[in-house]
Amino acid sequence: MSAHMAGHNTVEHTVEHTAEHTVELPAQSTDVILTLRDITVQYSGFMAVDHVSLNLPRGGAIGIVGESGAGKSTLARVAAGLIAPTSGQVLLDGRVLAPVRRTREQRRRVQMVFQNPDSSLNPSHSIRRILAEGMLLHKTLGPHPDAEAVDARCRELLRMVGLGGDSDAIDDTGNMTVQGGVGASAASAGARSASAGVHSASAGTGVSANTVLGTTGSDAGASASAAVLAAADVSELNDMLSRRPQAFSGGQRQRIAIARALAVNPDVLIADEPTSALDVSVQHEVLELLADLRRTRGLSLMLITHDLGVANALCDSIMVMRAGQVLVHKPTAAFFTDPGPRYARDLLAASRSVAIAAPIRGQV
Amino acid sequence: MLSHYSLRLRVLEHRLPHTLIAGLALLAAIVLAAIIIPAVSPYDPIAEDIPSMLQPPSFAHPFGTDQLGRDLLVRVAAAGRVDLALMVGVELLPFLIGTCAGLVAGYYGGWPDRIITLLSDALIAFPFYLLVAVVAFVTGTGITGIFLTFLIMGWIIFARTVKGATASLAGAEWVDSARVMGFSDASILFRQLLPNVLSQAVIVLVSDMVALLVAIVTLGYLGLGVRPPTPDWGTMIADGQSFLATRWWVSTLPGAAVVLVGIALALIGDGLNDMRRRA
Amino acid sequence: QTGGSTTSATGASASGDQTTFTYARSAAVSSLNLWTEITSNNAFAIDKIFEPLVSFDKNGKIIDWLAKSHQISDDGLTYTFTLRDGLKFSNGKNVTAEDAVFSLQQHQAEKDAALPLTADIASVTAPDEHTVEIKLNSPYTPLLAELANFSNGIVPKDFGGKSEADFFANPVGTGPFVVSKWDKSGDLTFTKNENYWQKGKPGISKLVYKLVEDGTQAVNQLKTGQVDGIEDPALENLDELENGNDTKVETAGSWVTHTFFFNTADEHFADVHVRRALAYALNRADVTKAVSFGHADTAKTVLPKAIEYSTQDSIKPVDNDLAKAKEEIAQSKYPDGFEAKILLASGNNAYSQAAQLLQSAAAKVGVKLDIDSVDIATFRSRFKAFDYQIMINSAQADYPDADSIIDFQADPDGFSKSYWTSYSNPEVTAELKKAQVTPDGDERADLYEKIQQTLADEVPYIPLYSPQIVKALRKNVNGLEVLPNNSVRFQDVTLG
Amino acid sequence: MLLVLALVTVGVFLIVRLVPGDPAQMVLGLKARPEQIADMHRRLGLDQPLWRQFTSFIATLLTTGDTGLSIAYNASSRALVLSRMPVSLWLIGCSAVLVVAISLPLAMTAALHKDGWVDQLVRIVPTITLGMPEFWVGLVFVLLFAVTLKIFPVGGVQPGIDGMLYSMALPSLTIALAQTPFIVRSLRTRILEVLGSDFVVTLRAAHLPERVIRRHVLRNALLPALQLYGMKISFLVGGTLVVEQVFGLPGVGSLLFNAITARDFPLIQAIAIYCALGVVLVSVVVEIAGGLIDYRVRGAAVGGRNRAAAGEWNSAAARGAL
Amino acid sequence: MSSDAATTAADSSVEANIEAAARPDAALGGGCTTAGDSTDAVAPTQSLVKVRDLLIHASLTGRPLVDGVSFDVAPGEAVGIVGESGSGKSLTLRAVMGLLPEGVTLANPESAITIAPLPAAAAGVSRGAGVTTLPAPPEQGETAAQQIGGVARESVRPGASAPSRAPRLAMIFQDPVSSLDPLSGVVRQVAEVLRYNRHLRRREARAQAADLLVSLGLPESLRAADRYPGQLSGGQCQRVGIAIALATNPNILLCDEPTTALDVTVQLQILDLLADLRDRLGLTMLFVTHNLGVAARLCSRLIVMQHGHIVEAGPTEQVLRHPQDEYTRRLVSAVLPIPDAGEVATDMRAQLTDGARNTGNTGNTGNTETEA
Ligand SMILES: Nc1ncnc2c1ncn2[C@@H]1O[C@H](COP(=O)(O)OP(=O)(O)OP(=O)(O)O)[C@@H](O)[C@H]1O
Ligand SMILES: Nc1ncnc2c1ncn2[C@@H]1O[C@H](COP(=O)(O)OP(=O)(O)OP(=O)(O)O)[C@@H](O)[C@H]1O
Ligand SMILES: [Mg+2]
Ligand SMILES: [Mg+2]
Repeated sequence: MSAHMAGHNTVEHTVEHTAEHTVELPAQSTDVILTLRDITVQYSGFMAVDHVSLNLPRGGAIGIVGESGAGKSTLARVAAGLIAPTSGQVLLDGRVLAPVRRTREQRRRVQMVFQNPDSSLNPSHSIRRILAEGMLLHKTLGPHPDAEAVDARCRELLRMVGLGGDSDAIDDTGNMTVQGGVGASAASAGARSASAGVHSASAGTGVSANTVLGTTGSDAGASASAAVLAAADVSELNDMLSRRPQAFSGGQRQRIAIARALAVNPDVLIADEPTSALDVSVQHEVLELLADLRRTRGLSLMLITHDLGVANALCDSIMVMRAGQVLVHKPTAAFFTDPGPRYARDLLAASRSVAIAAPIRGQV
Repeated sequence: MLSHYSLRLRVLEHRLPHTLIAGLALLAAIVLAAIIIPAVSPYDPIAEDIPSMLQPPSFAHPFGTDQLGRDLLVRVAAAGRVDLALMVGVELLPFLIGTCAGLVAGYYGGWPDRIITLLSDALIAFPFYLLVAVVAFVTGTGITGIFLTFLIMGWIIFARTVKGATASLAGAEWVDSARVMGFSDASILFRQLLPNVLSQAVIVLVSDMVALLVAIVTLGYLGLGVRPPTPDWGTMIADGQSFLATRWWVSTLPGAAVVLVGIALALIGDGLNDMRRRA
Repeated sequence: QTGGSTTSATGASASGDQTTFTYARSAAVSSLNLWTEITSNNAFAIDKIFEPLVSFDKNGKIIDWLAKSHQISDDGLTYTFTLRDGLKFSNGKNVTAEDAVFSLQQHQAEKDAALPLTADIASVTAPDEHTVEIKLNSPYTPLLAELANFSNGIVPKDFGGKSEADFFANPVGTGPFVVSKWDKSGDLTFTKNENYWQKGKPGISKLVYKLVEDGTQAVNQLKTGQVDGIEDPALENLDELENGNDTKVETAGSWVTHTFFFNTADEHFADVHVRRALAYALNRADVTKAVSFGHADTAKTVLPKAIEYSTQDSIKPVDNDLAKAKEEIAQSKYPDGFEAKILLASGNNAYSQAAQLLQSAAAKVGVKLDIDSVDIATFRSRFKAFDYQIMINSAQADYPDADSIIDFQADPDGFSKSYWTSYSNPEVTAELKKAQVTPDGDERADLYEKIQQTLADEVPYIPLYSPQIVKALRKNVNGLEVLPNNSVRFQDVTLG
Repeated sequence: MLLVLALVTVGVFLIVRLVPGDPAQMVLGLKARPEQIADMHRRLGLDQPLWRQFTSFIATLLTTGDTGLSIAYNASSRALVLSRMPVSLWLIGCSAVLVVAISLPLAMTAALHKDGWVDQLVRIVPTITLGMPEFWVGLVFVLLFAVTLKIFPVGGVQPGIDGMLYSMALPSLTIALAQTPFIVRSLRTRILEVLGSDFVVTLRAAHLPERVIRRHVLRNALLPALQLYGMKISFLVGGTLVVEQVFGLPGVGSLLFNAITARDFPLIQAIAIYCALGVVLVSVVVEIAGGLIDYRVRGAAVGGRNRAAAGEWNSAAARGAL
Repeated sequence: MSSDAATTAADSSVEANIEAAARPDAALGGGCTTAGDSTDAVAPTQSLVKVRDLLIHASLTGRPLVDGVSFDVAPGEAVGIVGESGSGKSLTLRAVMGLLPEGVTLANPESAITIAPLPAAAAGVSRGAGVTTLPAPPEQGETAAQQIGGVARESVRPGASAPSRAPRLAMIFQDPVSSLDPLSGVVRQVAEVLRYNRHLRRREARAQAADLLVSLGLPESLRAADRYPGQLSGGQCQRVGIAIALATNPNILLCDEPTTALDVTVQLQILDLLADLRDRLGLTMLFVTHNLGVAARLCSRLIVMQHGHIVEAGPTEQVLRHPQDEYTRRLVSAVLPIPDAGEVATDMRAQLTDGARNTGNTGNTGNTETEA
């Protein structure tokens, strides 16, 4: 059998299937924030998710990979409380959650970001409304926040996800808030956040890229011009807040979706292929953002993807799913050293063969 | 700020399809005529003047006169007030009910959907004129009957449209986002989904208004419409239809008014549709 | 070109014969039972099949029909009819006096009789094969006119041996036509009665009653020759048809008066001044003009001109005088006016126009009238339950005698209580009863004149107009006799 | 679907009895005496309590399929309906065919010349007929084509199939004109959508002749229009009254109207039940036709639901296949 | 020839490519070399597709979408166009195809695109002239090639398709499912294209369509029962798309992100299939993608676009190894690496190691593995 035909081997399936049931989960620990316990989801007899268990450590990140139809999204939806599993439980901080009817507080703590930037924001609401709704519902700004407080928080969120114009590192008061991550990320974030979006002049991109590259990791502190910049920034952000999702590019929308999730200060973020609809450079920015959030806010992440490169970049451990089952769940390093089952190996091989060889990248 | 403003204007201009503008202009002209003509005309729309009955259009009576010698121009205009108001008033409640029913059916599916579908199927299978007649007979002819009839039948089309639109949106990721966020179903239905399906419902509303107007006119023809002496296009057309061959103006001119409203509404509907697709 | 035979499909395809007459009617024939039916859709089919002993002509004058002569005894108690010679039923059997006796007795016995004989009949006998004798207990002048009614047609004795239901499903009579095809919700086709007693008649071999419900459609079918005649052309189309290239109209005086009826049991309309005020405020000539297009006479009395003793030309009506109207309302219990409703059957254009005219007339004396238009069935229930204030309807004579209308409209003890107006004036009632037993002549004329004037003065109803009886025909139709009861005689018709 | 029938049956039974007015009164006429009317009530069973009337009606309906004797016509109501049915069926059938014959080419031409003058014409002209009541259009047709030009009969029904077609020309055109605007618009919009979809580019890139591409486009555009069309036809069943009147056609519509006027309960019930049956048939046919066009809606015909589920299934199949 | 044999052969040829792909070098240059082999006879200066100063703007706003793009494609060459979303890649490609969408205007329709007549030598390469002149393919691929090419030869009606010298273009699209008519069976769709492009009779076309699909790796069962696109997976649909393109008998194959919507594993299969076809049929290819790795695998030359301009062009290896333009550099750096065994954390995770990651306990994520 040729390599790419491996997936059709039904014998393999059966073996894996029986093996799966015997998997023992490591003992619960207080460090685990979200637990999926023996989740099964059936759609009219069809097993979309088949006895899957996992523990998401506090502040940790699990990458769930697998081919299309493997049941990744279904699992994520169970975790987010969107669908009730046929059997199994979801635990948050060791407490069992009701399948779909979660309390408002439980809802707040587990947020989800979806794959498709075109459909992940309500097209008829302004960005302000999209961001503020959650805050008002969960009263994260107190019971009756005034409009300006809400706006300020919205602007802060936009800046947090890198939508703050060229001065994205400056908050309303002129203080630096977000550390420049990898230069390329901040640079393109800047390029993208201008209202012209993707189509801003290439010259501008170059400049900001250079600027940010130059200041990467440095602590520039508040400068005299910061206040001026801040004022311009506020009006630009306000303008952005009044626009509708259609007025943003895919990458921007995906950031807004993340900002919406962050607005309610969640502890767990489930991201279902948040970058697969974006092109490489934009994908990079979104991943930077997620990495940054993990680092700065201790957010726990459940990242669904079918791209091993993405999982590698962001996650501590990688879980491969196939036909509703977990094939393998390993720490990232271990996975790339020895992916384990046949399918995981095929996946890795395929990913490698369409990726650019490391030597080339090394020379950039 | 100024530049902002002019930018918005330009966007507006750009966005409004010319069909919409033409339709709105036409409708505005009709509404204005309906308001102004009876106010300035020397004739009373309901006072008879037998000696001048059935005169052809002339300078004194641009639209001619009817069987009771009333000036048709002022009657057509006055009827416009009645019929346009009726058209809007009668559509309102079915629109609300149908939209809500459609939202619920589309969002939940399952038994709410099945009940609403069954009900609408049964109503469609119920001969329309039987319903019209029964209602008219119970309430007596006139506005109440018209109102009730179209309340019973009118919601269906909105329910179906909105249901389809909602069902196709209900799977959208932003709806799931709202659920994950912890919003209640009611809030998702009315604050999240409704604004998105409303435009489609409104487009249907506009085109359904033409159908409604024609239906009201047809009721007039069947003698079940607006009660005399209230001027109404339907009864006017119906009254004149028997001498269409000899005194064409009596029924043709009110007919033309209906056609004009139909064109205006159709243009508006088209324009709204264009706008929706562009957005 | 013969419309009925070449353009009309019903005619052309049947057998290629040249003499089919297609008659457009607005309602189908649902029953042919001559005793229980009254509505014109059935009556004017029944009268083509069955014929009475006496009948009436175009002017409403009584003529001998199956009887070749009749005699009334001087005391007015004995009526003797002599049958024509050689009378045959359509099945070829001879008609005898026994058949006539059977028919009249059956009619008397029929408990669902729609137009029962009101005379106090002592006996109906057949002294010999050709003679029929009716004896009364008390004189009753309208009897002869009543007998002229289609419901006193002659059927074979014992229904020729069939059951009543079977007989009327496939009736046999002496009339000029025989039913050949009958769709109870559609067309009725007659063929000529080969045994008809008027030799050589009818001139057409086939008569089709074609159901055309819509008036405008009927007019257009006539124009293109799809039908040869229309039973009830709308008055507004008459000009057009009269002056058309291929069409013409035939008229006769009518027995109908369209009328506003006041419910005198209603507190407002119990007041004669209110009624007079409205009558004075209304201009009946205008109403006539607006609805009849020159084909009706303004009615000044309830008795149509075409019926003997009508005082149409001499009566002093309460009509069209606004000053007097205002005086009357001032004298009434409602000098400042009041609100009331006009009950109306929907779908009748002329009534709707008339109601609007009364509405604006009433407004001039401060009475606010609303038009309450309801469907015909509701309408009938409502007025039979006296649930109305004013209604518009027609008063129609069933047979050519003044009593036919007056009795029905002015007798508070009759079952309709003066046509549901509850109007009661003992004087009128007495005169009415007297007129019934008074032989025709001046005395009867005086009585009816008095009654009519009283009714005109006290206005239990406002008679509006009496439309002509009109039939629209193709130009090539000759010999159609239009009768004042809205029926026609086809036996003399030829298609030129 | 059976549920729909049941609902209509019950609904009609109750609703006609809500109406004021008395069938006996209508049959017996003005001069009827109270005892005559009471007698007739007894014969018709109208003196019974409502539930008794209902159960006996349902019992006869279910056991014999009969709907009772018409009060006004004194004949079997079923026979009456059936005798009127052919004309209505012809009328609906002819207009349905005409609607298709007019809509398809118009919508296609308009969509292919988007914003051209043909398109503008197709968008504007039907809106004119949209605002015209059927009875008025019918009248004008009669005056023009029958009375003046003498091309078609004024009304009524001519014998034979050709005669029937000939008689149906104007009435069905009248109905078609009232319906085509909706269908054309829906179809045109949908065709435009489909024309913009990816697979059309594939077909173009594959050098297929334009007419073949059009066939694909049309097929893809057809389903929503078909469903709308089905709904319009459903409304037409039992809703041809006005056209029947204007053209003097002896169809079910005018029978129904007379029955209502006469409060002829058995006949009204019979007509309503047969019409509902017709509507149910129409919707089954539409679903079958939809299934022929789009395999994804197949199998929904019997249950009458699960259309969305079919779509789900489809995507599930797509994912599960390889 | 038995169809089973054909399938096996096609599969094994793809398999061979996968093996080759496992070598990093082959991934970059392999495709290029193979293509070079087959076009040796053609003077490299001679271009088949010549794009000069392509100028496309939005009809409504006049905004330039593709602005002065020029490049050449030599016969038998595979050229990749890469760039971010919205940079005008698709428009360029569709301009070459001559199928610009509504709403955009080509400023210079006469001069912008020139498709040269096939050079005499290359005519042999073109499949229109018949498969016999194909440079001898590797043995194991022969059946497949004949199967695919044989369609043309066996079925040409006399006189109907005299080999034309104007090259034929075909196109494959990004979204495999939506680029097929959802309401027609896939065999039917392919058959239709065969019928109208090769003037076949219906039944013949159907049989050959099924052959073609099976030879491209679709299940045998299609011969008996047609399936709708919705009933096939994305990868299968993409094969159908390729079959449709091949059925038109093309010389030039334009690919618009044909693998973007697919799973990695399936993506690889399709890429290999395309490489295989390119080699056997000597197709000239223009390959649009935003994935550098994908482009690198298939193309000998790369064109990098941004905002409607070409910012950089050159041989694949050069562009990737020594990107000159800033944007190209960013693009290259944005590609996420798949670590080799032993190499683990890179940029982002490296950062995480200093930060929040310390709080997490990797051990607790569980280390479960099921061995096959
Ligand atoms: N509502 C549903 N009804 C029936 N089947 C469903 C439903 N949702 C998902 N499925 C099926 O369940 C399986 C798993 O679907 P899921 O969306 O979880 O896969 P995935 O791994 O997220 O795939 P992808 O990468 O394509 O998003 C698929 O075979 C899918 O067809
Ligand atoms: N029909 C059209 N009308 C107007 N503008 C268009 C049209 N098609 C594309 N554009 C615009 O042209 C630009 C280039 O589009 P194109 O599709 O060529 O980009 P691309 O490089 O293929 O992007 P992607 O990777 O997202 O497919 C985009 O800004 C797009 O919005
Ligand atoms: Mg998924
Ligand atoms: Mg593209």
